[in-house]
Amino acid sequence: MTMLLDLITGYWWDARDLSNMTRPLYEFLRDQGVSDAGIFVISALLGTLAIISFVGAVAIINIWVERRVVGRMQSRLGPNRLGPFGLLQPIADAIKLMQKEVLQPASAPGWIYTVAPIAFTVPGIAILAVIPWGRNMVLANLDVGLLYILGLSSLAVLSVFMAGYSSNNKYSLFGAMRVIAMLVSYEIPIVAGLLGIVLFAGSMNLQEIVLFQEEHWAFMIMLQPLAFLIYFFSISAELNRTPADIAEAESEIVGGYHTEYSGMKFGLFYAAELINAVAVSAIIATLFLGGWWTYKLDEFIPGWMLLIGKIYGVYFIFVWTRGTLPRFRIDQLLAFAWKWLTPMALINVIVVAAEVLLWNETGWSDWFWIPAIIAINTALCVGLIVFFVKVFAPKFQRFPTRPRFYPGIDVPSLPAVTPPDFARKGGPA
Amino acid sequence: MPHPKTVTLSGEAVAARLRASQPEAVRSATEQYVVLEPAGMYEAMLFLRDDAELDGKFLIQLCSVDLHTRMDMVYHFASLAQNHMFQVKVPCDHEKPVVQSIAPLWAGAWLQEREVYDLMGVMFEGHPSLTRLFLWDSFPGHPLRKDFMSLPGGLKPGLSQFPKQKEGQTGQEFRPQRPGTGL
Amino acid sequence: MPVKAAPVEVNIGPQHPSTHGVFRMVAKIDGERIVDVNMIVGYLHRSMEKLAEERTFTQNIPFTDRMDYLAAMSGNLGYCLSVEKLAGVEVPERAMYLRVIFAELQRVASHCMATGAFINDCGAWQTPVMWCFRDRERVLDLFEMTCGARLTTNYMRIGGVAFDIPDEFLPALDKLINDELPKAFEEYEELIVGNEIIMMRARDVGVVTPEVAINASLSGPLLRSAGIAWDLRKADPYCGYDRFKFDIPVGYNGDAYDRMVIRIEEMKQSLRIIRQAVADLPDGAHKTDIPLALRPPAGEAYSRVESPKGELGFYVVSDGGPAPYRWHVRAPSLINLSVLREMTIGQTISDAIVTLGSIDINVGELDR
Amino acid sequence: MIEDNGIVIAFWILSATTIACALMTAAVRELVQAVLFLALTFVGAAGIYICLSADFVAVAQILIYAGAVSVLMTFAVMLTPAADRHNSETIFQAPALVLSGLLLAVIVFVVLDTDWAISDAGAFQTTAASLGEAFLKPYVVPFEVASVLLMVAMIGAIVLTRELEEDDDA
Repeated sequence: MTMLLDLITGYWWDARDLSNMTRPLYEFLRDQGVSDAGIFVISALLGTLAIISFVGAVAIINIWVERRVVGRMQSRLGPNRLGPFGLLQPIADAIKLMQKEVLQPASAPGWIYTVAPIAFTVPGIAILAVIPWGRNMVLANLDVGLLYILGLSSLAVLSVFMAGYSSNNKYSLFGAMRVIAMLVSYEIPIVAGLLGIVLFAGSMNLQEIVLFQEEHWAFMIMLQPLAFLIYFFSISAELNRTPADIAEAESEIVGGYHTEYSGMKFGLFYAAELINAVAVSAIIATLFLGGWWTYKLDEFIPGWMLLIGKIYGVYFIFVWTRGTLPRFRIDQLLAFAWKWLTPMALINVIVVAAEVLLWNETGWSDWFWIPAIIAINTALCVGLIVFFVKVFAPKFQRFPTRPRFYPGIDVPSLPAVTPPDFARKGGPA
Repeated sequence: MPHPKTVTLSGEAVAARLRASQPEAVRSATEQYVVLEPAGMYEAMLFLRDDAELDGKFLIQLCSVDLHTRMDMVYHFASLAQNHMFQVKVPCDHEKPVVQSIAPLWAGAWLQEREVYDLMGVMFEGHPSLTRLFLWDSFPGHPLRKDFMSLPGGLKPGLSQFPKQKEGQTGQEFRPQRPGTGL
Repeated sequence: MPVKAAPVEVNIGPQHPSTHGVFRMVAKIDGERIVDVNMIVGYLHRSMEKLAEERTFTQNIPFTDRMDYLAAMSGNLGYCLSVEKLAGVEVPERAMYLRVIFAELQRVASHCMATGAFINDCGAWQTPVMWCFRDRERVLDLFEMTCGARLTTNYMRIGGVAFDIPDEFLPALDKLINDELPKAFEEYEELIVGNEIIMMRARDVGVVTPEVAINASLSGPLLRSAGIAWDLRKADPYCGYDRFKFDIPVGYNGDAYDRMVIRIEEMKQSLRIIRQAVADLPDGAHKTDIPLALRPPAGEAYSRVESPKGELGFYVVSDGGPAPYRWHVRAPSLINLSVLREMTIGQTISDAIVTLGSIDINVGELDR
Repeated sequence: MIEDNGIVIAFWILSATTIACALMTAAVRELVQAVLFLALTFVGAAGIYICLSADFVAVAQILIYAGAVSVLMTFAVMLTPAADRHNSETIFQAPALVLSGLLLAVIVFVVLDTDWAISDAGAFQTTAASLGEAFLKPYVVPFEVASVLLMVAMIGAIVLTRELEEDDDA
């Protein structure tokens, strides 16, 4: 076993870390007399190409995954005609969308309308650039990777606003306004929730965060269960997925910001939604689930495969919530951000800061601190949620969920009322 | 105590009760229904609604019938608490049908009166917004009236004989069909 | 310095995912709040009341299918009862029981549809609607088995029902009402009744008080949600409903949530009625022979049934001819909308959609 | 060689974009479009920060200015009641022109007057950590004063926009 490992370690065919492949490339280019800067440019382009092709593949596959999984949840089959298990359905969809005529509202500001779907697609792709796929396998090892992710995800919301505003449609404008209101509210719990991770890892570099988890032999979700819940809910609000898909709320405002889009422009929105979901899943997998590192498992299975597995695990939860949950109303959603998630995230940050301080000052070993922190933070998570539910949960007038039953008719003799005032002034204006 | 099964109050009983307070309101009464004077119908309806015995708080439905010479507004009232119902009719002119609106008394009459106006052309005095309900505003005429689109050749609206019925047949020759037997 | 904006007019419908057909609400909105609602109906108006005056009494039965196409059996039943009352036709015992069975099955199917669509209006992404469709399809399979049609059944006849049930019907019905549907209702209860999001969305939304409910002639689950135990099957029993034991579920608050819960409970009560009806199903003819050329005596009759939407009444006037002289339908879908304005003003646009979904209108019946 | 050239090319592209977008911000008649151009300007400035290897400042620029501030501005524009959403002719045009001309003159003067010496301190390894140290050690008082100022501004905004009568939505 070890011999086999030694045999492949570090050579270009060692698929556990695809960055090994760059070494023969580097040597080949150096022999050809290309300067270091040229090699840098070429490898950066190759890495970008890899990310973009991954994104393309993901967009195609996820259409099938989402429709198929949701179909199963809805006790129907999902696409199953085209190709084996309907796998070619996304391609047929794409061809159909490309052939369709792109209609544009006549009075819409044209350039915003056109730019919006493109601007919506870019952040999802760009976020994937800083995700570490293996020990050396990261395209852009930014020191401020976490901030970069946050900044880009807020840009995506701006493009949603552009789409809604430029469509010159009331439903779209509603979607745009809702997106803006939601962004203003949910940015705070997202940032405050992720602060705990930064405090633990002592860095905003995603690779450093993964290495922290490896060093201390614990997934961040164990250390930060509350932050995980907060981030998961907040980001599903930013992603416009149920239970927070108020920006495109099909049953209320038809399609929200993309009501007026057709053809491949709509297709871009559709694909970008899936790409963003995968990008967010990748962030969650990296920050909370150990990224490419998984308890020695990454020595046998390539880390990037583990990461993709984790990404799809998280993505499945996104699809699951979408297939299951109804939608909040916008005021409830905003109240949830301000009254529940923000205080919870701030309390979490304070507790984490105290823990990190004690950890550094006492100098006791990890074998004491990691289980202690896991215990404290799990208790904090459960305790806070129970406390908030007990204290702040909405109180309804009366709360029976069962109707009364009468074996016969029972009508109290009610006083006569004059009809409400509306009837007097009613009718079309 | 409500009746176990809905009792249909006879028109005479309702008329007697109504005459006790408003002698002028009732024009005539039969076993099935009461006919009210159109002039004082609003007050009569108010009495029907608020009277403890009649207790017609629930307006089941209202509609109109075109009788060629006059229009009849037909109202069905019920008391849910006592579980009885009764029927009231208000006649009005055929050419210029106008009755008083009861929408200020029952919220449920609001849409139904608009429907009657739309399809029958009955005008309701005091209705908050008497506009067409189903048809568009410029629709010519009121389609449920019997004289809507007078038919040529002396034909009358309605069905005068059964389909496929020929001269000399009474219509009784047609028997119910039995599926699968060819009969 | 309060922020005030000029109200915006938004058309909800006639082409909108949540208006349950071609129904149109013109809402004046201040931000997300509704200031004023005006409803515009008639997109599906086919003037059935006029058409019926040119057709014989029997030929009018298919019209009643196409009114409330989600509850065709109830429409058939109500119309046939009114003509029978007018013409004095007696109905055999077996036909009465079959009518009860099919009307209650239809209630289950219609309430399934209403519940699923309502949760969909609350924002669930098609899943409840699909689940409810699954159970509705099982009921429609039985309709197809009996009368060959699934949606527009045209099953009831003046004097009975069109066909007797086939041999394989009762085992299939037994499987449905004792095994499949109770399991499905348990699923609904687990998923829907205790769901906090649905409670937040539907509690205290679209509230009607009992006084207003009676004043506005509301009926069906809308009236019962306001706390009034009024069900025509109890209050004015037709088709021998007084022989069956069942309870009227009644809500507390008169809000959208209560209506949904009442519908789920009513489906269970319907199964109870069907079980009793199947147990007592007598033998005999399924139909009285009446002349096809039915000429009821001159007169008028009003008869009403408890359709899934509410009180479905038929007012028939005959002049002794082969066709009704006048035929008026008391459509619960239309009359239940009387207080839509009052229910929605002051709510958000999302709540208006939920309110409309909880009223459970059917545009085919609304516009006729 | 190529490093230097690359930086120069990137600088010129970014500068051109930033200035063009800034000009468009002033030139476009529709306020929402102006805000969108402003967001692009912020993004261009962030690119220039990256050229200066100030990655923390660059990302913070995108997060706060392009992401949050421009969104807030759109929010404010959309909420403006009954206001004309287009830049119309006003009497303030002439003073604004004079003021911006003066500002330009000051900036040009400062640019020409400054002795642009190149620091030999070298780049920071991690700018984020250095910035954090700077905020919490030498500049802690200005930092806290700024946060207090923001707090006051927020409370003032809440007080100003609060309706006096009890609002029905909690």
